[in-house]
Amino acid sequence: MADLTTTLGPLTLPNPVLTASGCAAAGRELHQFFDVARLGAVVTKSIMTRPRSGRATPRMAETPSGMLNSIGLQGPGIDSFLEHDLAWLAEHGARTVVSIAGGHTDEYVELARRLRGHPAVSMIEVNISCPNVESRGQVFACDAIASSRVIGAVRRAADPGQPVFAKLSPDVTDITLIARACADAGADGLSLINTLLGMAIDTDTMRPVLGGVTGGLSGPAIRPVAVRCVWQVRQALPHLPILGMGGIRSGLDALQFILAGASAVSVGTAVFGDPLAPVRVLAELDAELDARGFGSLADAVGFAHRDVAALV
Amino acid sequence: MADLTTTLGPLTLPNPVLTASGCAAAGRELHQFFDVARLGAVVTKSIMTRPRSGRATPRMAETPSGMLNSIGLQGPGIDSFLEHDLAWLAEHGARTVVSIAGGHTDEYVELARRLRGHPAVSMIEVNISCPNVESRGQVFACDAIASSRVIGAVRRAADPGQPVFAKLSPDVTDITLIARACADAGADGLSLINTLLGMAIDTDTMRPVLGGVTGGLSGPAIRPVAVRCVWQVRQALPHLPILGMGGIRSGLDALQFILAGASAVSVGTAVFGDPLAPVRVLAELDAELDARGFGSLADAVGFAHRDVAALV
Amino acid sequence: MSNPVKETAEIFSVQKVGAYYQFTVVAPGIAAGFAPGHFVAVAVGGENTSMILRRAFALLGATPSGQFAGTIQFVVAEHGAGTRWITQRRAGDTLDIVGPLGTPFPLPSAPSPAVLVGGGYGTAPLLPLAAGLIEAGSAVEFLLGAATSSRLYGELAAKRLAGSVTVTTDDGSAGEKGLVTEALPAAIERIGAEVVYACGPMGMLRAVGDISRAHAIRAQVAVEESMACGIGVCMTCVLPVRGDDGRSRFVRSCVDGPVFDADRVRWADVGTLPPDLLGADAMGLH
Amino acid sequence: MSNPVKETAEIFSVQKVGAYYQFTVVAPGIAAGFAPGHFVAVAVGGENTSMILRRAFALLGATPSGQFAGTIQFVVAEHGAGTRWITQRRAGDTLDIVGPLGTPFPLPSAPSPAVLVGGGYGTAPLLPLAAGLIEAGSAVEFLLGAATSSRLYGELAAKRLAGSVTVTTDDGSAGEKGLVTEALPAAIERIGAEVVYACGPMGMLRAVGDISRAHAIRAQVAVEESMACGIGVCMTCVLPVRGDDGRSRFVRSCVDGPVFDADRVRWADVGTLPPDLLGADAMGLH
Ligand SMILES: Cc1cc2nc3c(=O)[nH]c(=O)nc-3n(C[C@H](O)[C@H](O)[C@H](O)COP(=O)(O)OP(=O)(O)OC[C@H]3O[C@@H](n4cnc5c(N)ncnc54)[C@H](O)[C@@H]3O)c2cc1C
Ligand SMILES: Cc1cc2nc3c(=O)[nH]c(=O)nc-3n(C[C@H](O)[C@H](O)[C@H](O)COP(=O)(O)OP(=O)(O)OC[C@H]3O[C@@H](n4cnc5c(N)ncnc54)[C@H](O)[C@@H]3O)c2cc1C
Ligand SMILES: Cc1cc2nc3c(=O)[nH]c(=O)nc-3n(C[C@H](O)[C@H](O)[C@H](O)COP(=O)(O)O)c2cc1C
Ligand SMILES: Cc1cc2nc3c(=O)[nH]c(=O)nc-3n(C[C@H](O)[C@H](O)[C@H](O)COP(=O)(O)O)c2cc1C
Ligand code: FES
Ligand code: FES
Repeated sequence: MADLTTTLGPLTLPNPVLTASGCAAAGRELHQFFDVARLGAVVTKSIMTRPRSGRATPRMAETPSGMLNSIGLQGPGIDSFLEHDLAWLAEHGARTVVSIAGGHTDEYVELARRLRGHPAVSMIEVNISCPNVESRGQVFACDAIASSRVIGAVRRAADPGQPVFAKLSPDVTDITLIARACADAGADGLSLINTLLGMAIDTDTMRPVLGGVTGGLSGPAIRPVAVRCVWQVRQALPHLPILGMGGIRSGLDALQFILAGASAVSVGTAVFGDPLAPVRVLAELDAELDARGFGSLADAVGFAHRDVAALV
Repeated sequence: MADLTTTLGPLTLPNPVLTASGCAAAGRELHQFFDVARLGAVVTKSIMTRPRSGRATPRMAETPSGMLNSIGLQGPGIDSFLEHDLAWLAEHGARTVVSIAGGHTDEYVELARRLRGHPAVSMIEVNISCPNVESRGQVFACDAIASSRVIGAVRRAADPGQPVFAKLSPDVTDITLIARACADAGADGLSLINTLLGMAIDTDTMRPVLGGVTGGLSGPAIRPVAVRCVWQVRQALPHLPILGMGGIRSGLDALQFILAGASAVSVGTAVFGDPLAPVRVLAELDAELDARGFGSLADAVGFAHRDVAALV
Repeated sequence: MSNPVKETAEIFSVQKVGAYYQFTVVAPGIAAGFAPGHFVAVAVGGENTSMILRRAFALLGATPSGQFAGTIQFVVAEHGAGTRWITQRRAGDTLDIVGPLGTPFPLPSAPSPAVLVGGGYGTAPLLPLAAGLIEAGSAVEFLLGAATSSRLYGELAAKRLAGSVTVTTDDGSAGEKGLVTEALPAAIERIGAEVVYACGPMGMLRAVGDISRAHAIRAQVAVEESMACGIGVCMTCVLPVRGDDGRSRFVRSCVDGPVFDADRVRWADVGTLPPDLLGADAMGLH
Repeated sequence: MSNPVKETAEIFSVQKVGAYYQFTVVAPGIAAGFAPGHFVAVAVGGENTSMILRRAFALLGATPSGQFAGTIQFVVAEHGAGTRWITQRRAGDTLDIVGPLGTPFPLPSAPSPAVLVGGGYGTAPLLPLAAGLIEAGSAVEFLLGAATSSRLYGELAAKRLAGSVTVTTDDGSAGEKGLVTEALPAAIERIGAEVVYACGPMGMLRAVGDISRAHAIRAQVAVEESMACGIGVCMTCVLPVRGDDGRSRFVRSCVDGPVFDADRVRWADVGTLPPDLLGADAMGLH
């Protein structure tokens, strides 16, 4: 049995399979199917300072091997999150990665401060792939300067014991530029990738399906883009820890991300098709590592880069 | 029966369904299955000035509802193309859109010059989504300035009777910026979209599947991204003609692109699954337009934008 | 709410009933937790499918394990690619099912006359409800409606349970011509209804709510909203609902529903973002 | 090369033969154009599948339309998800097939003794070839090899056609222990072979080419390279091949192959970009 422990910067996790923000709420619902404390960690839905309604429905559309969502970051706000969700997670012994989102840099800072000293908080994932009010709706993650400003501010404000990961959008010309900017700003690692911006038109109503017109594309359809992003960032920043996600549904899918350079993976949309996906992926990944003679998960991280000349 | 004629700028086509560059070679092979002159036009494989071997195999990997290719623009060069392929197309009465590609702006200009005055050439599609030697491998289409330089030069050099369309890559932070730059440089229209950069790792060899390491992702998996790009560019440049493509496999898929703002569509990867896809999509689109009471294809172009407030 | 389970359920039988397909599948775990109003989420397309999301179906009933392993029943109307795939399954095939899901119909504490309004296949979950109500001493009257006779469901079963059944079809091909809700006021008055239960298209549920309110009685309605997960983690299935505190919120119909008090649902605002909704102000910022 | 067609072919029969599945399907259009060495491209996964590309299979044979509609035969080895789907089809199901594809085996102008070397299911296309050669007066000897006995194919059919058949298995579980190519030199000398035909794994084909060259005779070999389209439009199936003009090019194995003169294929360079290849210099630029 391979040693599945992994590290995300200073944080050590018992295994490399986590949930994906927005696909597991705060763990309570999945706990009906399996003990969420069995996972490397639970990544929570991006939380903001104040309650947020989210967008009008329809909020989803199924696409070939994928789906579009335009939730619009619905959430109860940090107060309710700390009181109910974080408390529940702590009670159930689940390692927790809290995803935070904001419209302004100072909103992110306030969230980071509110999380300081919380024993149940193992790590902070900074969702900078959401619309940035300051640059007329452009997402932070599409702009190296805006990204580094947020990450730097969060790193300074956050509990030093809590690693800060920047979650990047793939919808950029060169993801390694954004990655480097976040690393330089103090990010302890990167979560790759958030959804791709997409859209579907209902050929009966002949209007956009989603209330929000465009939405985030996720699921197996985007996996090749996600693996490419992990590969490119690993090539550019070989020592920066990566939490990889995007269409993972099996142990072999997860192994692709590990070989590309991810030290851990998140399982998101696959949960909708199989509520037990996270623990199934963990078991399958364990078996696939054994079958290939890896003594530990760590040995497999970035293994596909061996003797591949650094690419132009 | 809806009037299927459509226009791509100054060019009028009998119907809106074309092949996609690189998915129909120069029409000869598909002609075994259906008369290629029945299509709106045949878009040929991107041709360059000199013969080009293309990349090492493996050059393909199947992905969920999609595929990756790393052909690397294999082709015989413009001389052989003019002598054999263009001649064959002219002989068989097929309207032809010649796709051109280059490493430098002057290579594009030379190709445009070679095509001047050719009766069989209805239009030029400028593939600026290929690696640009000048900016160390970055693709032209990811850089508004490089894109507008190429498009401007091609527009000036090309036969005034041949519309020049710029084919854009979706792998950019804001595709409307590149679109505007190309329009300002004189592009008669835009071909949206080329493939997404992706990658797959073989979990047995534990190395990249593709000889070229990364490749272009195409097929139904990328359709939501393609429709979003057509929608955004239509919103930003409502009067610029758009040739839409990306995962089209049925009449309803094509209708989504038309409603989003495309005046014509290209059917690419679907040909591999069904060599008759282009003529089948044409017949299905015709029936879907009738079923919705559209008197003409033109009436449906951009119909999904009606009473949708211009978005932020 | 009992814990939902994921089961590989063998199809025991598939019967064509009018325009619908009635499935009986062996699913002891789900059957054990069943209550009228629960639904299940069924995976579609089989191995290597491009359809990655489950489809939801209200439970028609369940027979707990006894001499044989427990079974559940649901009714499938072909709508799109996923339901079409399900209708092509045969006895002996297996289905991957998660359930029981959602919050079931609340039952009255004391016997109280009830009118049950089923639209199309919407009658399915009302049948086990009626059985429970009758067993608890409540008088039950059924109203069954559909666009046309082939899209009616459960008339016979309803008759066997509740004696009087009023049938309406929009095109008059069966029963009275007209909307099922047109027969509701008379039915309420006839049995002195204290509660109305309904399941069917959203428009019908809204009308049931209005009419019930006009008669100062509650209406418990089972809604349908597009669902990606069905288990409460994705937030795609929300409806604008007035809370006990009077404040309106986007509420998950897959866990807090699908059964809602019709009065609480802001029917006119479904598909919009009402500005007074909790947290709507935060959206303005972006 | 006759025009390929796309046919919806009903499966007449599926027979398990060792580790393989032998399909007979009704496909009159494809059967009419068949010649040994042709292959077909079969769609997999059915409606709404996530597998969008066809899988290629060499034709085992074809019976042109006569009293009954023409049929074709091919042999499927389960490899990955697509071939697994095919092996789960049953008689009466239909398959969407395009063919006949590729350039078939070139037949000698005059009768000439030939050795036919089949690796695993690679024997399949050699059987109709042998029949044609024998009919044209050529003496034929078969060499059949496989990793293990269950992965051999066509021993009986080969014996019926050509009398003497030499069988080898890497693990010795059938026939002589060792590689099939080890038996080739003796076979060539035994019948004074003037040509060798082969189909099987690429490594085996390379060895057949080397041994044939050592005996100054030609080897026509049917290769396998990953194919996205199978009809010559995508350029994914290329191999580095020396042209008549001595210059090497990337050549499409789906239209200019799958049968090649082994001498022309630059086996050592498969999967690489040889710098002397036509147009390789242009790649350096990028
Ligand atoms: C709580 C609940 C109970 C239901 N009970 C029944 C029942 O008993 N019998 C029955 O036949 N149908 C029932 N439905 C509707 C059924 O789930 C949809 O018809 C089905 O999901 C459509 O899937 P499709 O693949 O046929 O259509 P597609 O249009 O291909 O579906 C594409 C996606 O949109 C979703 N979707 C599309 N239409 C609907 C819809 N009307 N409601 C919900 N999701 C939709 C699908 O789930 C899928 O994710 C119920 C729905 C809900 C939410
Ligand atoms: C000209 C030709 C003739 C062939 N004849 C036969 C035959 O008679 N019987 C038989 O069982 N198989 C034959 N094969 C191999 C067969 O096509 C592959 O085993 C099959 O495509 C693998 O698909 P899969 O879905 O099982 O595997 P997957 O790994 O899921 O396939 C994924 C993708 O890669 C391609 N691919 C994977 N492996 C191969 C391979 N070895 N060769 C070609 N493409 C591959 C598939 O076509 C598919 O597009 C032939 C291949 C070629 C090119
Ligand atoms: C319904 C839904 C809601 C999501 N919400 C969030 C979110 O709140 N914050 C975030 O960073 N990512 C969010 N994501 C993105 C996922 O965390 C993940 O990055 C992406 O979906 C790719 O992984 P997957 O294909 O496994 O889902 C959401 C995805 C989905 C499908
Ligand atoms: C095998 C292959 C080769 C391609 N070659 C080219 C090319 O030479 N020039 C080009 O502009 N686009 C090329 N493309 C991109 C297609 O023209 C098209 O833009 C893209 O594949 C999306 O459409 P589709 O999903 O219908 O294939 C190629 C695509 C594939 C799959
Ligand atoms: S369907 Fe996912 S929360 Fe209700
Ligand atoms: S497989 Fe497409 S060209 Fe050969």
